[in-house]
Amino acid sequence: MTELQVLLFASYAEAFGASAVTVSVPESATSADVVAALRSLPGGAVLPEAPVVAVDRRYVRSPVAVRAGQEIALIPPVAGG
Amino acid sequence: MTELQVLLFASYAEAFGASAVTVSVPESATSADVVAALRSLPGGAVLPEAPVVAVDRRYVRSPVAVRAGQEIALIPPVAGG
Amino acid sequence: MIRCAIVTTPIDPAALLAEVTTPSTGATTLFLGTVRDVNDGRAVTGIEYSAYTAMALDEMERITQEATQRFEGIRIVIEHRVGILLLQEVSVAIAVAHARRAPAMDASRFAIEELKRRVPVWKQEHYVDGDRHWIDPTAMQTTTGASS
Amino acid sequence: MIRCAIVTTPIDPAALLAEVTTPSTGATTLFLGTVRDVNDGRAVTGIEYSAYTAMALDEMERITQEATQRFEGIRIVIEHRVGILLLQEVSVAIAVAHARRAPAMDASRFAIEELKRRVPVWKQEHYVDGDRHWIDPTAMQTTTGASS
Repeated sequence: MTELQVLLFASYAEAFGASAVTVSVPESATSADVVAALRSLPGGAVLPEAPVVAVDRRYVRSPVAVRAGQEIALIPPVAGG
Repeated sequence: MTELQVLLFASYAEAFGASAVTVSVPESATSADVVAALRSLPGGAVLPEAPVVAVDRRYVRSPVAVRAGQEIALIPPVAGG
Repeated sequence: MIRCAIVTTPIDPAALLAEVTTPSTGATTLFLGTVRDVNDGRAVTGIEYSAYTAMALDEMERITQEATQRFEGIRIVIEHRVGILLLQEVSVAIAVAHARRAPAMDASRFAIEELKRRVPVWKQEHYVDGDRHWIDPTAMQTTTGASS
Repeated sequence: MIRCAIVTTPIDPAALLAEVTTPSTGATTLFLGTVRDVNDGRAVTGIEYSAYTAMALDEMERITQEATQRFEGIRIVIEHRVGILLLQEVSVAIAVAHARRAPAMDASRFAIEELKRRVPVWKQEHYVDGDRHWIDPTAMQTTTGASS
Protein backbone atom coordinates (compact mmCIF):
# COMPACT_ATOMS: atom_id res chain seq x y z
CA MET A 1 0.00 0.00 0.00
CA THR A 2 1.03 3.60 -0.58
CA GLU A 3 -0.24 6.88 0.81
CA LEU A 4 -1.38 9.54 -1.68
CA GLN A 5 -2.40 13.07 -0.94
CA VAL A 6 -5.42 14.37 -2.82
CA LEU A 7 -6.26 18.06 -3.18
CA LEU A 8 -9.88 19.09 -2.66
CA PHE A 9 -11.61 22.33 -3.57
CA ALA A 10 -14.85 24.22 -3.18
CA SER A 11 -17.85 21.96 -2.44
CA TYR A 12 -15.62 18.89 -2.12
CA ALA A 13 -13.32 20.62 0.38
CA GLU A 14 -16.41 21.71 2.30
CA ALA A 15 -17.88 18.19 2.36
CA PHE A 16 -14.63 16.52 3.47
CA GLY A 17 -13.83 19.38 5.83
CA ALA A 18 -10.32 19.65 4.41
CA SER A 19 -8.46 21.06 1.43
CA ALA A 20 -6.41 17.88 1.17
CA VAL A 21 -6.80 14.30 2.41
CA THR A 22 -4.48 11.31 2.38
CA VAL A 23 -5.71 7.91 1.19
CA SER A 24 -4.09 4.48 1.29
CA VAL A 25 -4.20 2.61 -2.02
CA PRO A 26 -2.31 -0.34 -3.56
CA GLU A 27 1.06 0.39 -5.20
CA SER A 28 -0.48 -0.19 -8.62
CA ALA A 29 -3.42 2.09 -7.92
CA THR A 30 -5.26 4.10 -10.54
CA SER A 31 -7.10 7.39 -10.20
CA ALA A 32 -10.31 5.33 -9.95
CA ASP A 33 -8.94 3.58 -6.87
CA VAL A 34 -8.20 6.96 -5.32
CA VAL A 35 -11.78 8.06 -5.96
CA ALA A 36 -13.10 4.83 -4.45
CA ALA A 37 -10.95 5.35 -1.34
CA LEU A 38 -12.21 8.92 -0.99
CA ARG A 39 -15.79 7.79 -1.36
CA SER A 40 -15.47 5.66 1.78
CA LEU A 41 -14.34 8.62 3.89
CA PRO A 42 -16.72 10.90 5.82
CA GLY A 43 -18.07 13.40 3.27
CA GLY A 44 -17.39 11.01 0.40
CA ALA A 45 -21.09 10.89 -0.46
CA VAL A 46 -20.71 14.31 -2.07
CA LEU A 47 -18.77 12.82 -4.96
CA PRO A 48 -20.63 12.20 -8.22
CA GLU A 49 -20.40 8.86 -9.99
CA ALA A 50 -17.30 9.84 -11.93
CA PRO A 51 -15.68 12.91 -10.43
CA VAL A 52 -13.19 14.78 -12.57
CA VAL A 53 -9.58 14.08 -11.65
CA ALA A 54 -6.47 16.11 -12.40
CA VAL A 55 -2.95 14.74 -12.16
CA ASP A 56 -0.05 17.14 -12.19
CA ARG A 57 -2.42 19.98 -13.07
CA ARG A 58 -3.91 18.30 -16.13
CA TYR A 59 -7.30 16.68 -16.50
CA VAL A 60 -7.27 12.91 -16.87
CA ARG A 61 -10.24 11.64 -18.82
CA SER A 62 -10.13 7.94 -17.89
CA PRO A 63 -8.48 6.11 -14.99
CA VAL A 64 -4.70 6.43 -15.09
CA ALA A 65 -1.98 4.95 -12.89
CA VAL A 66 -1.06 7.26 -10.01
CA ARG A 67 1.91 7.23 -7.68
CA ALA A 68 3.28 9.21 -4.74
CA GLY A 69 4.90 12.48 -5.75
CA GLN A 70 2.22 13.36 -8.28
CA GLU A 71 -0.14 16.26 -7.63
CA ILE A 72 -3.55 14.58 -7.54
CA ALA A 73 -6.70 16.69 -7.32
CA LEU A 74 -10.45 16.21 -7.50
CA ILE A 75 -12.12 18.93 -9.53
CA PRO A 76 -15.74 19.86 -8.72
CA PRO A 77 -17.82 21.25 -11.61
CA VAL A 78 -15.99 24.44 -12.55
CA ALA A 79 -17.80 27.77 -12.50
CA GLY A 80 -15.28 30.44 -13.43
CA GLY A 81 -15.87 33.60 -15.40
CA MET B 1 -36.13 74.76 -62.62
CA THR B 2 -35.27 74.67 -58.95
CA GLU B 3 -32.02 75.07 -57.06
CA LEU B 4 -30.97 72.27 -54.73
CA GLN B 5 -28.07 72.25 -52.35
CA VAL B 6 -26.08 69.01 -52.16
CA LEU B 7 -23.72 68.16 -49.30
CA LEU B 8 -20.33 66.68 -50.20
CA PHE B 9 -17.84 64.90 -48.00
CA ALA B 10 -14.33 63.47 -47.97
CA SER B 11 -13.01 62.63 -51.47
CA TYR B 12 -16.07 64.16 -53.14
CA ALA B 13 -15.68 67.43 -51.23
CA GLU B 14 -12.02 67.43 -52.19
CA ALA B 15 -12.75 66.84 -55.88
CA PHE B 16 -15.43 69.52 -56.08
CA GLY B 17 -13.43 71.87 -53.86
CA ALA B 18 -16.48 72.48 -51.68
CA SER B 19 -18.45 70.85 -48.88
CA ALA B 20 -21.72 71.78 -50.60
CA VAL B 21 -22.70 72.75 -54.14
CA THR B 22 -25.94 74.05 -55.62
CA VAL B 23 -27.37 72.51 -58.80
CA SER B 24 -30.28 73.57 -61.01
CA VAL B 25 -32.69 70.75 -61.80
CA PRO B 26 -36.28 70.51 -63.09
CA GLU B 27 -39.07 70.84 -60.53
CA SER B 28 -39.85 67.13 -60.88
CA ALA B 29 -36.23 66.11 -60.47
CA THR B 30 -35.06 62.84 -58.96
CA SER B 31 -31.89 62.07 -57.08
CA ALA B 32 -30.51 60.69 -60.35
CA ASP B 33 -30.99 64.10 -61.98
CA VAL B 34 -29.06 65.67 -59.11
CA VAL B 35 -26.20 63.25 -59.67
CA ALA B 36 -26.23 63.97 -63.42
CA ALA B 37 -26.07 67.69 -62.75
CA LEU B 38 -23.16 67.23 -60.35
CA ARG B 39 -21.32 65.10 -62.88
CA SER B 40 -21.23 68.02 -65.34
CA LEU B 41 -19.54 70.30 -62.79
CA PRO B 42 -15.75 70.63 -62.43
CA GLY B 43 -14.67 67.67 -60.28
CA GLY B 44 -17.71 65.64 -61.32
CA ALA B 45 -15.51 63.00 -62.90
CA VAL B 46 -14.74 61.71 -59.40
CA LEU B 47 -18.26 60.31 -59.07
CA PRO B 48 -18.73 56.58 -59.64
CA GLU B 49 -21.43 55.29 -61.96
CA ALA B 50 -24.07 55.21 -59.23
CA PRO B 51 -22.94 57.24 -56.24
CA VAL B 52 -24.74 56.64 -52.96
CA VAL B 53 -27.30 59.32 -52.12
CA ALA B 54 -28.84 60.23 -48.79
CA VAL B 55 -31.98 62.31 -48.41
CA ASP B 56 -32.82 63.71 -45.01
CA ARG B 57 -30.06 61.63 -43.46
CA ARG B 58 -31.25 58.30 -44.82
CA TYR B 59 -29.82 56.28 -47.67
CA VAL B 60 -31.99 56.11 -50.80
CA ARG B 61 -31.36 52.95 -52.76
CA SER B 62 -32.94 53.91 -56.09
CA PRO B 63 -33.75 57.33 -57.62
CA VAL B 64 -36.37 59.20 -55.59
CA ALA B 65 -38.06 62.53 -56.15
CA VAL B 66 -36.22 65.38 -54.45
CA ARG B 67 -37.27 68.92 -53.69
CA ALA B 68 -35.88 72.07 -52.11
CA GLY B 69 -35.84 71.95 -48.33
CA GLN B 70 -34.62 68.37 -48.19
CA GLU B 71 -31.13 67.60 -46.95
CA ILE B 72 -29.50 65.95 -49.96
CA ALA B 73 -26.03 64.43 -49.66
CA LEU B 74 -23.67 62.34 -51.74
CA ILE B 75 -21.98 59.67 -49.67
CA PRO B 76 -18.50 58.44 -50.74
CA PRO B 77 -17.61 54.86 -49.78
CA VAL B 78 -17.72 54.89 -45.98
CA ALA B 79 -14.66 53.87 -43.99
CA GLY B 80 -15.50 54.33 -40.34
CA GLY B 81 -14.35 52.23 -37.45
CA MET C 1 -30.16 51.87 -22.80
CA ILE C 2 -28.57 53.44 -25.85
CA ARG C 3 -26.16 56.29 -26.40
CA CYS C 4 -24.31 57.26 -29.58
CA ALA C 5 -21.85 60.09 -30.04
CA ILE C 6 -19.39 61.59 -32.49
CA VAL C 7 -16.57 63.06 -30.43
CA THR C 8 -13.55 65.22 -31.15
CA THR C 9 -11.56 64.44 -28.01
CA PRO C 10 -9.97 61.14 -26.87
CA ILE C 11 -12.41 58.33 -26.09
CA ASP C 12 -12.28 57.04 -22.50
CA PRO C 13 -12.90 53.27 -22.64
CA ALA C 14 -13.16 52.91 -18.85
CA ALA C 15 -15.94 55.50 -18.76
CA LEU C 16 -17.90 53.58 -21.39
CA LEU C 17 -17.51 50.33 -19.46
CA ALA C 18 -18.82 52.02 -16.32
CA GLU C 19 -21.70 53.52 -18.26
CA VAL C 20 -23.12 50.22 -19.52
CA THR C 21 -22.31 47.96 -16.56
CA THR C 22 -24.95 47.78 -13.81
CA PRO C 23 -25.69 45.41 -10.91
CA SER C 24 -28.06 43.56 -13.26
CA THR C 25 -25.50 42.91 -16.00
CA GLY C 26 -23.09 40.01 -15.82
CA ALA C 27 -21.09 40.47 -19.04
CA THR C 28 -19.63 43.58 -20.58
CA THR C 29 -17.84 43.70 -23.92
CA LEU C 30 -15.79 46.48 -25.40
CA PHE C 31 -14.59 46.83 -28.98
CA LEU C 32 -11.96 49.42 -29.80
CA GLY C 33 -10.73 50.40 -33.24
CA THR C 34 -7.25 51.90 -33.09
CA VAL C 35 -4.94 53.54 -35.61
CA ARG C 36 -2.23 51.17 -36.79
CA ASP C 37 1.15 51.89 -38.21
CA VAL C 38 0.99 50.01 -41.49
CA ASN C 39 -1.83 49.60 -43.98
CA ASP C 40 -1.48 47.93 -47.33
CA GLY C 41 2.28 47.96 -46.86
CA ARG C 42 2.60 51.72 -46.35
CA ALA C 43 3.90 53.31 -43.12
CA VAL C 44 1.11 55.38 -41.59
CA THR C 45 1.69 58.36 -39.30
CA GLY C 46 -1.95 59.07 -38.54
CA ILE C 47 -5.50 59.04 -39.85
CA GLU C 48 -7.82 61.96 -40.34
CA TYR C 49 -11.42 60.94 -39.69
CA SER C 50 -14.32 63.03 -40.91
CA ALA C 51 -18.04 62.45 -40.74
CA TYR C 52 -21.40 63.59 -41.99
CA THR C 53 -22.08 64.12 -38.33
CA ALA C 54 -25.86 64.50 -38.31
CA MET C 55 -26.47 61.44 -40.46
CA ALA C 56 -23.71 59.43 -38.75
CA LEU C 57 -25.48 59.97 -35.44
CA ASP C 58 -28.83 58.98 -36.94
CA GLU C 59 -27.34 55.87 -38.51
CA MET C 60 -25.62 54.89 -35.26
CA GLU C 61 -28.95 55.33 -33.46
CA ARG C 62 -30.65 53.10 -36.03
CA ILE C 63 -27.95 50.44 -35.63
CA THR C 64 -28.25 50.44 -31.85
CA GLN C 65 -32.03 50.28 -32.09
CA GLU C 66 -31.74 47.29 -34.39
CA ALA C 67 -29.24 45.72 -32.00
CA THR C 68 -31.66 46.24 -29.10
CA GLN C 69 -34.39 44.47 -31.04
CA ARG C 70 -32.16 41.55 -31.98
CA PHE C 71 -30.49 41.24 -28.57
CA GLU C 72 -33.11 42.16 -26.04
CA GLY C 73 -31.92 43.67 -22.80
CA ILE C 74 -28.58 45.01 -24.01
CA ARG C 75 -27.15 48.32 -22.85
CA ILE C 76 -25.01 49.80 -25.62
CA VAL C 77 -22.88 52.89 -26.10
CA ILE C 78 -21.03 53.79 -29.30
CA GLU C 79 -18.57 56.65 -29.67
CA HIS C 80 -16.74 57.48 -32.89
CA ARG C 81 -14.00 60.06 -32.87
CA VAL C 82 -13.24 62.46 -35.72
CA GLY C 83 -10.22 64.66 -36.43
CA ILE C 84 -6.57 63.71 -36.75
CA LEU C 85 -5.69 60.60 -34.75
CA LEU C 86 -2.18 59.38 -34.11
CA LEU C 87 -0.98 55.78 -33.96
CA GLN C 88 -2.72 53.67 -31.33
CA GLU C 89 -5.42 56.25 -30.63
CA VAL C 90 -8.99 54.95 -30.39
CA SER C 91 -11.19 55.84 -33.36
CA VAL C 92 -14.30 53.91 -32.33
CA ALA C 93 -15.50 52.30 -29.12
CA ILE C 94 -18.52 50.04 -28.66
CA ALA C 95 -19.44 49.00 -25.12
CA VAL C 96 -22.25 46.49 -24.54
CA ALA C 97 -23.54 44.94 -21.35
CA HIS C 98 -26.14 42.22 -20.77
CA ALA C 99 -27.08 39.73 -18.08
CA ARG C 100 -25.44 37.00 -20.19
CA ARG C 101 -22.36 36.99 -22.38
CA ALA C 102 -23.71 35.69 -25.71
CA PRO C 103 -26.03 38.66 -26.40
CA ALA C 104 -23.34 41.10 -25.29
CA MET C 105 -20.77 39.61 -27.65
CA ASP C 106 -23.21 39.17 -30.54
CA ALA C 107 -24.47 42.73 -30.23
CA SER C 108 -20.94 44.11 -30.17
CA ARG C 109 -20.10 42.32 -33.38
CA PHE C 110 -23.36 43.29 -35.04
CA ALA C 111 -22.78 46.94 -34.15
CA ILE C 112 -19.21 47.18 -35.47
CA GLU C 113 -20.04 45.34 -38.70
CA GLU C 114 -23.05 47.56 -39.36
CA LEU C 115 -21.14 50.69 -38.38
CA LYS C 116 -18.42 49.91 -40.89
CA ARG C 117 -20.99 49.19 -43.57
CA ARG C 118 -23.36 52.10 -43.03
CA VAL C 119 -22.17 54.99 -40.89
CA PRO C 120 -21.00 57.95 -43.01
CA VAL C 121 -17.49 58.37 -41.65
CA TRP C 122 -14.38 58.61 -43.79
CA LYS C 123 -10.70 58.29 -43.20
CA GLN C 124 -7.70 59.68 -44.95
CA GLU C 125 -4.44 57.98 -44.13
CA HIS C 126 -1.35 60.11 -43.74
CA TYR C 127 1.90 58.39 -44.72
CA VAL C 128 5.50 58.81 -43.65
CA ASP C 129 6.36 60.17 -47.11
CA GLY C 130 3.81 62.99 -46.73
CA ASP C 131 1.29 61.41 -49.11
CA ARG C 132 -2.37 61.11 -48.13
CA HIS C 133 -4.99 58.68 -49.30
CA TRP C 134 -8.75 58.34 -48.85
CA ILE C 135 -9.55 54.81 -47.77
CA ASP C 136 -12.18 53.03 -49.84
CA PRO C 137 -12.95 49.62 -48.34
CA THR C 138 -15.11 48.78 -51.37
CA ALA C 139 -12.26 49.26 -53.86
CA MET C 140 -10.21 46.32 -55.05
CA GLN C 141 -6.54 46.53 -54.25
CA THR C 142 -4.87 48.14 -57.25
CA THR C 143 -1.49 47.30 -58.69
CA THR C 144 -0.19 50.65 -57.47
CA GLY C 145 -1.02 49.64 -53.92
CA ALA C 146 -2.79 52.96 -53.48
CA SER C 147 -6.22 51.49 -52.76
CA SER C 148 -7.73 49.47 -49.88
CA MET D 1 2.06 37.87 -26.54
CA ILE D 2 0.29 36.05 -23.73
CA ARG D 3 -0.20 36.76 -20.06
CA CYS D 4 -2.50 34.96 -17.60
CA ALA D 5 -3.00 35.75 -13.94
CA ILE D 6 -5.11 34.88 -10.93
CA VAL D 7 -5.44 38.07 -8.90
CA THR D 8 -6.83 38.96 -5.49
CA THR D 9 -7.24 42.71 -6.02
CA PRO D 10 -9.54 44.61 -8.36
CA ILE D 11 -8.91 44.10 -12.08
CA ASP D 12 -8.02 47.27 -14.01
CA PRO D 13 -9.61 46.95 -17.48
CA ALA D 14 -7.86 50.07 -18.84
CA ALA D 15 -4.46 48.62 -17.93
CA LEU D 16 -5.26 45.41 -19.83
CA LEU D 17 -6.34 47.38 -22.90
CA ALA D 18 -3.08 49.32 -22.82
CA GLU D 19 -1.12 46.12 -22.38
CA VAL D 20 -2.40 44.40 -25.55
CA THR D 21 -2.79 47.42 -27.83
CA THR D 22 0.29 48.40 -29.88
CA PRO D 23 0.93 50.57 -32.94
CA SER D 24 0.60 47.40 -35.05
CA THR D 25 -2.84 46.41 -33.75
CA GLY D 26 -6.03 47.91 -35.16
CA ALA D 27 -8.68 46.18 -33.07
CA THR D 28 -8.83 45.53 -29.35
CA THR D 29 -11.60 43.60 -27.59
CA LEU D 30 -12.32 43.31 -23.92
CA PHE D 31 -14.63 40.88 -22.18
CA LEU D 32 -15.57 41.46 -18.57
CA GLY D 33 -17.52 39.11 -16.34
CA THR D 34 -19.17 41.00 -13.49
CA VAL D 35 -21.13 39.99 -10.41
CA ARG D 36 -24.85 40.46 -10.91
CA ASP D 37 -27.58 41.01 -8.40
CA VAL D 38 -29.94 38.17 -9.28
CA ASN D 39 -29.23 34.60 -10.31
CA ASP D 40 -31.87 31.97 -10.74
CA GLY D 41 -34.37 34.31 -9.13
CA ARG D 42 -32.43 34.80 -5.89
CA ALA D 43 -31.07 38.16 -4.70
CA VAL D 44 -27.28 37.97 -4.61
CA THR D 45 -25.11 40.13 -2.35
CA GLY D 46 -21.77 38.87 -3.60
CA ILE D 47 -19.82 35.90 -4.92
CA GLU D 48 -16.86 34.19 -3.38
CA TYR D 49 -14.50 32.90 -6.06
CA SER D 50 -11.88 30.29 -5.28
CA ALA D 51 -9.40 28.52 -7.55
CA TYR D 52 -6.97 25.67 -7.80
CA THR D 53 -4.53 28.42 -8.57
CA ALA D 54 -1.59 26.48 -9.99
CA MET D 55 -3.75 24.42 -12.34
CA ALA D 56 -5.98 27.37 -13.21
CA LEU D 57 -2.91 29.27 -14.39
CA ASP D 58 -1.69 26.28 -16.38
CA GLU D 59 -5.11 25.80 -17.97
CA MET D 60 -5.37 29.51 -18.82
CA GLU D 61 -1.92 29.32 -20.42
CA ARG D 62 -3.04 26.31 -22.47
CA ILE D 63 -6.17 28.15 -23.60
CA THR D 64 -4.22 31.22 -24.67
CA GLN D 65 -1.67 29.05 -26.48
CA GLU D 66 -4.50 27.33 -28.34
CA ALA D 67 -6.02 30.73 -29.13
CA THR D 68 -2.69 31.94 -30.50
CA GLN D 69 -2.53 28.90 -32.78
CA ARG D 70 -6.09 29.38 -34.03
CA PHE D 71 -5.90 33.14 -34.37
CA GLU D 72 -2.36 33.92 -35.41
CA GLY D 73 -0.94 37.26 -34.37
CA ILE D 74 -3.22 37.90 -31.39
CA ARG D 75 -2.00 39.52 -28.19
CA ILE D 76 -4.04 38.22 -25.26
CA VAL D 77 -4.19 38.83 -21.54
CA ILE D 78 -6.52 37.02 -19.12
CA GLU D 79 -6.99 37.89 -15.47
CA HIS D 80 -9.35 36.06 -13.13
CA ARG D 81 -9.97 37.42 -9.68
CA VAL D 82 -10.58 35.30 -6.57
CA GLY D 83 -11.94 36.19 -3.14
CA ILE D 84 -15.21 37.84 -2.19
CA LEU D 85 -16.53 40.12 -4.95
CA LEU D 86 -19.40 42.53 -4.53
CA LEU D 87 -22.08 43.39 -7.08
CA GLN D 88 -20.72 44.80 -10.33
CA GLU D 89 -17.12 43.91 -9.54
CA VAL D 90 -15.10 42.31 -12.35
CA SER D 91 -14.41 38.59 -11.86
CA VAL D 92 -12.70 37.93 -15.19
CA ALA D 93 -11.21 40.10 -17.91
CA ILE D 94 -9.98 39.00 -21.33
CA ALA D 95 -8.24 41.57 -23.53
CA VAL D 96 -7.24 40.69 -27.09
CA ALA D 97 -5.66 42.81 -29.79
CA HIS D 98 -4.94 42.04 -33.45
CA ALA D 99 -4.31 43.92 -36.67
CA ARG D 100 -7.89 43.05 -37.74
CA ARG D 101 -11.11 42.79 -35.81
CA ALA D 102 -12.33 39.29 -36.71
CA PRO D 103 -9.44 37.39 -35.06
CA ALA D 104 -9.59 39.67 -32.02
CA MET D 105 -13.32 39.03 -31.54
CA ASP D 106 -13.12 35.32 -32.32
CA ALA D 107 -10.21 34.81 -29.93
CA SER D 108 -12.02 36.65 -27.14
CA ARG D 109 -15.03 34.40 -27.51
CA PHE D 110 -12.93 31.26 -27.75
CA ALA D 111 -11.05 32.21 -24.59
CA ILE D 112 -14.10 32.91 -22.41
CA GLU D 113 -15.94 29.78 -23.59
CA GLU D 114 -12.92 27.58 -22.89
CA LEU D 115 -12.23 29.32 -19.58
CA LYS D 116 -15.75 28.60 -18.39
CA ARG D 117 -15.49 25.00 -19.52
CA ARG D 118 -12.02 24.13 -18.26
CA VAL D 119 -10.40 26.47 -15.77
CA PRO D 120 -10.66 25.17 -12.17
CA VAL D 121 -12.36 28.14 -10.55
CA TRP D 122 -15.46 27.93 -8.39
CA LYS D 123 -17.99 30.36 -7.12
CA GLN D 124 -20.23 30.39 -4.11
CA GLU D 125 -23.09 32.84 -4.29
CA HIS D 126 -24.04 34.70 -1.14
CA TYR D 127 -27.72 35.61 -0.89
CA VAL D 128 -29.61 38.37 0.85
CA ASP D 129 -31.12 35.81 3.27
CA GLY D 130 -27.63 34.72 4.41
CA ASP D 131 -27.72 31.45 2.49
CA ARG D 132 -24.81 30.38 0.33
CA HIS D 133 -24.71 28.11 -2.67
CA TRP D 134 -21.96 26.54 -4.79
CA ILE D 135 -22.72 27.17 -8.45
CA ASP D 136 -22.71 24.10 -10.67
CA PRO D 137 -23.25 25.09 -14.29
CA THR D 138 -23.52 21.40 -15.25
CA ALA D 139 -26.45 20.74 -12.92
CA MET D 140 -30.03 20.86 -14.20
CA GLN D 141 -32.20 23.47 -12.56
CA THR D 142 -33.96 21.77 -9.67
CA THR D 143 -37.48 22.38 -8.45
CA THR D 144 -36.11 23.87 -5.25
CA GLY D 145 -34.40 26.58 -7.26
CA ALA D 146 -31.21 25.84 -5.41
CA SER D 147 -29.25 24.88 -8.50
CA SER D 148 -28.54 26.85 -11.62
